[in-house]
Amino acid sequence: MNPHDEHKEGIGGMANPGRYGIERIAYWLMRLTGLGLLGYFIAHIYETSNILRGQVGWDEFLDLTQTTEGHLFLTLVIGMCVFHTVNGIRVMLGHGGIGVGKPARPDYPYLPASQNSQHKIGIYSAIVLAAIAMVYGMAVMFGE
Amino acid sequence: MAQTPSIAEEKTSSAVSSSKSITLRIARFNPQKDSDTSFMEFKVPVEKWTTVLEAILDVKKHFDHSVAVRYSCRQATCGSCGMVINGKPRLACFTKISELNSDTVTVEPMHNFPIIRDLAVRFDRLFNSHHKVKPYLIRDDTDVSSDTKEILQSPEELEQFIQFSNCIKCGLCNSACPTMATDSSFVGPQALAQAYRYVADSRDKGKDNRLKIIDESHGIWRCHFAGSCSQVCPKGVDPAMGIQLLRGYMLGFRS
Amino acid sequence: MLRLPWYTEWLLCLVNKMRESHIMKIHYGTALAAIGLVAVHILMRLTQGFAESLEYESVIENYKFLPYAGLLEIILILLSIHGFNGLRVILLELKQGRIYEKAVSYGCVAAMIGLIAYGSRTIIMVNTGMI
Amino acid sequence: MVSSIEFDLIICGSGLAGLRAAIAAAHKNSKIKIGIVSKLQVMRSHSVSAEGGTAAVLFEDEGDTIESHIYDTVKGSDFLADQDVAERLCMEMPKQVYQLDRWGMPWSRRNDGRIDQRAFGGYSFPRATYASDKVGFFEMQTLYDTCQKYDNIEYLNEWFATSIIHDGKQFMGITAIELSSGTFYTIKGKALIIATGGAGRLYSFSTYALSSTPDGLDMAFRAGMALKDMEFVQFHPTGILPSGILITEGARGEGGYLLNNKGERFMKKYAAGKMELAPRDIVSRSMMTEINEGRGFKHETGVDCMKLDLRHLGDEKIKEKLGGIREISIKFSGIDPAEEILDVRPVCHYMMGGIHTDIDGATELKGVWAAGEAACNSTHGSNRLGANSTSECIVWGKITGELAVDYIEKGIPNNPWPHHLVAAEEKRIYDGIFRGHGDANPYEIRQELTDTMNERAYVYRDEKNLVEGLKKIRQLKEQTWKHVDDKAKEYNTNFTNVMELDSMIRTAEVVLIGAINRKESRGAHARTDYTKRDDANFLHHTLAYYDLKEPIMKTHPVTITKYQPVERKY
Ligand SMILES: Cc1cc2nc3c(=O)[nH]c(=O)nc-3n(C[C@H](O)[C@H](O)[C@H](O)COP(=O)(O)OP(=O)(O)OC[C@H]3O[C@@H](n4cnc5c(N)ncnc54)[C@H](O)[C@@H]3O)c2cc1C
Ligand code: HEM
Ligand code: SF4
Ligand code: F3S
Ligand code: FES
Repeated sequence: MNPHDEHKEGIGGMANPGRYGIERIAYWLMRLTGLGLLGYFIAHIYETSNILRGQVGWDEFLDLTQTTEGHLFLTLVIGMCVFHTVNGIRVMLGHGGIGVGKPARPDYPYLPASQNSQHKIGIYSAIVLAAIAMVYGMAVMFGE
Repeated sequence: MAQTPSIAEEKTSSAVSSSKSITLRIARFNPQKDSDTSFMEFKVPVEKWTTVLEAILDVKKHFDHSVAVRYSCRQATCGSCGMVINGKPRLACFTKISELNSDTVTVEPMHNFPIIRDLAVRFDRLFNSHHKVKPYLIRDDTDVSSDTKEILQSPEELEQFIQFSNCIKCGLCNSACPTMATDSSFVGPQALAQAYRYVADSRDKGKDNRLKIIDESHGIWRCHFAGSCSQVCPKGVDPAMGIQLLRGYMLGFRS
Repeated sequence: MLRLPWYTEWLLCLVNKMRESHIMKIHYGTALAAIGLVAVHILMRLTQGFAESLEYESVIENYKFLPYAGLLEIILILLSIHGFNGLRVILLELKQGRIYEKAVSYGCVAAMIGLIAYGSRTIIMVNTGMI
Repeated sequence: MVSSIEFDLIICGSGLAGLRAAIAAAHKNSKIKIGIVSKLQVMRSHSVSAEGGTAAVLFEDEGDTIESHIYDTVKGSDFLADQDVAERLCMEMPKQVYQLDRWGMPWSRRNDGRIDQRAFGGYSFPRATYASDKVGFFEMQTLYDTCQKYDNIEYLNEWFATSIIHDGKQFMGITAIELSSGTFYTIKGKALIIATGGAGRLYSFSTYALSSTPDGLDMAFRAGMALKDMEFVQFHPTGILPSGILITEGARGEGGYLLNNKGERFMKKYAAGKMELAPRDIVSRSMMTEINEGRGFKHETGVDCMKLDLRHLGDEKIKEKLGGIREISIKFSGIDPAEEILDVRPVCHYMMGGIHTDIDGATELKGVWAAGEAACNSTHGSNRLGANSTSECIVWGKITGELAVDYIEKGIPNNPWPHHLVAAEEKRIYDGIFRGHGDANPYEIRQELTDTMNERAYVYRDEKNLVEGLKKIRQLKEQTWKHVDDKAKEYNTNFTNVMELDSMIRTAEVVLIGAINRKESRGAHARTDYTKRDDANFLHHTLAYYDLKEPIMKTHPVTITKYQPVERKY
């Protein structure tokens, strides 16, 4: 089919950080972190299943992950987890209609009440908390 | 009697002094003929109040009669002229060249709508989605008899939905929405905002009916509160708010 | 090869009939519940000291502590549901079509059940001392 | 073979009148197939631009009367209205306002929950029912949305109707081009309602949508129906500069002042009783007199203008009741009406004239009705009062919709289809226009035409200018503009633009000839060489019939029931 038939913007248009502000960044960070966490979760289940291989098998596998790369990866997972959780709470509140503003006569120039500072603060906090958690995680893992 | 001078004459006589010109890049594409979009460039004179639509019509008038573009009211009430201007969905008649702060203005057809030709896109899907959410008052006594009076409604009750009533069906929101960018079955912010408009009307009794309609796999749940719809809406409708409030009913936060 | 448990068919049928709002309520519910439980899970690791908690002995010990194993099982179920439903949502929005959408739904439910089954196997086997 | 589709009822035009007719018909009989043919997407019709109000008597308990609405309308018309028609309008309207309410119209409300009304020009009671200052937009939305309830309405979005097909006795169908594909169609039907709106784009300074060209009027004209009272063109006092977009009369209804360069509310000289809320023809003339006598302003574009002061209304009231014009003036003119004074000038706003119909909206051709601004059932005579037009659209939309269904239900003789007429129409538009040749730029011809109308047939008129104007139009007609450079089929607006121009030239001629013939001043038609109303010679309607060379002009009597013409003073 001719791509112009539908003229959908596609995945590229979905990301689009420049045009639609921090809300759009939160949107795709949420997606990426969700997918990332799912990936990690599956890997984690597999990782723990190595316990069934007994002490040797477990230690063997543990050695594979206790590397600098492994720790960096875990740091990332911590960041993803914190962002996804905090932003997830924000999103759930929003989806429930909380903090999205009240309907009112709009006056030109129209500033959409749903794109308000509460939610922006929520997004920034998610990012900042994720960053803090990552630093803390690094301190724990590399600090030994 | 002193006749009034021609307005057109006066316009041209003053235009010379103050006008500057910009480059207008228009996306050209006819799916029946061309294999891909190309851009044509035109130098057009602009005043501080010249709108993008006026610039396009200037091109159509003087340089190339064949530019396909939809327009009518030229005052941001009919919803015809949505297009992507310098990368963002906007109304051409409601965007002044001067506010774009750029010597080059690029106009493209709206995303997420099939192209008919050049800047004109098909709206069938938007109209169908709008139709689907039953955008009318649902109640038993919609017909009047000789002694019918109004259904009382306080200004506060009116305030609950009037903002969503401002929708001109321009489709900019659907063009900006990230879900729409890949999901061609999504009902979209335009229709969802209209579902809310009627649900929130104190005269309406069709809430459950409508909530059921949008509760499907490509319904309201495909909105992730990205908010782009509200950011581009030229009429202050704020579909993102309407959608979340609607979902509030479904999650039991509101009744 | 992993064999799907007998209740798969039944679950698929249920999922097929569910309203999207029910699914999404479950999505939010699982997320909310997971917040608390995952916090406990991680805190327990941290209180034991991160490196020590990963020692073979301590891991086995943890698994054999029934409440903790239960916690792990619940987290496993909640996050599998949440995660694979999230994946389903993303895939559903990426591309449309009857067959594709069916495949996505069933695929995600199947993967979810598969992961739960696989994770449960570890928990049960360690907990009952089958290693 | 020409592609062909079929409906029972064809409604051409999807403004307030067209949509109201569709609902009336669909509601009356859910079996008949209704097709709404519109050259725009249905909900984009010009009616969305109506701002100020819809007139109806709602507060009889507070002193308003239907009788007063009728008399205001007749007096406003300078006694050229058919009084039985005006009566029908005023009697029917209250019910229609409540009907819209029940369909979801977001009328503005009083604190007690009742529908609010505001003052409007020429009325002796505040009876313009409003919804902020977007009345037409909300009405269109309400009607379009209500249409969604009916499964027997089909929407032919962006179909350009080109001609009416009949066998001399009764209506048979229309021809139209589907814009998106460029396909030429015949649409067969048993009945037709023409609701193609006004022709205000005949003037370059105009409040109308760019699509408001007379192609619908011209279609009926060519099919043998008469155009009535076309010389009466309404100039609204307050078109904002430089765009010409309307600043609603509601702005004055809410208390706005018109000022001259001495800072005076000059209306006290011309209509002391009503001041800024005198009927539009009077206010527009007063403004032009002030300008002509040197008490106007110059806008930065060099155009003469007057000032409209809303500052004393305060920011909150402006936001609440005039939000739309606030948006328009901030955006398009860079002026916040709460802080600065607006530059305004009389602007082409309404066509009192249109397709000649009787009180039921029936035209002279069996099976064809006309409603809304395209029709002239003579409600408005020589000057329409503000807020009476949307009312007219709604009332006659309903009436014609129902009558057309009655007509269809009675059964229509199955006469042979006049193939030759379709062939002739195809030849006219494809050989005559699409494949035409020449080097005159049709867009420039259109500009010249509208400039000429602005210059020669504006608020004040005289013999010399009108005759000059007519000469100029005929010169333009002779030039070689009948060609379409865009050869593609799909979405060819170049083609429709040239067809629009074709209809504009013919209609402009009718306007000018009517104006030349009417040697008196009445309502919106103000001649500086015949400054008095002349009931002895001109208390009649003008009719124009199509002929190859030039229109054939006739007259038609005015229906007077209760109110004998008296001098019109405010
Ligand atoms: C700026 C402005 C403000 C106004 N405000 C008020 C007000 O406050 N109160 C009031 O009472 N009145 C007002 N009026 C007048 C009123 O809006 C119009 O008279 C009325 O809307 C006309 O409606 P209509 O249904 O007759 O036609 P329109 O709304 O003009 O619609 C015409 C229809 O015909 C279709 N059409 C035309 N030609 C063709 C063709 N060849 N083939 C197919 N379709 C065709 C068009 O697509 C369109 O759908 C205002 C007018 C203007 C210009
Ligand atoms: C424990 C805290 C968590 C919370 C509060 C949470 C919350 C949410 C919420 C509210 C959404 C919906 C977003 C939307 O519809 O816009 C979501 C989506 C998602 N979640 Fe979680 N989640 C959590 C943990 C996880 C974990 C651990 C995983 C991985 C297994 C995960 C995987 C996903 C995926 C894949 C999505 C879909 C992405 C999207 O739609 O944007 N989540 N989460
Ligand atoms: S909600 Fe706003 S952007 Fe979307 S169609 Fe309506 S007016 Fe346009
Ligand atoms: S942009 Fe799309 S995701 Fe939701 S908030 Fe608006 S509909
Ligand atoms: S032309 Fe009507 S919205 Fe732009």
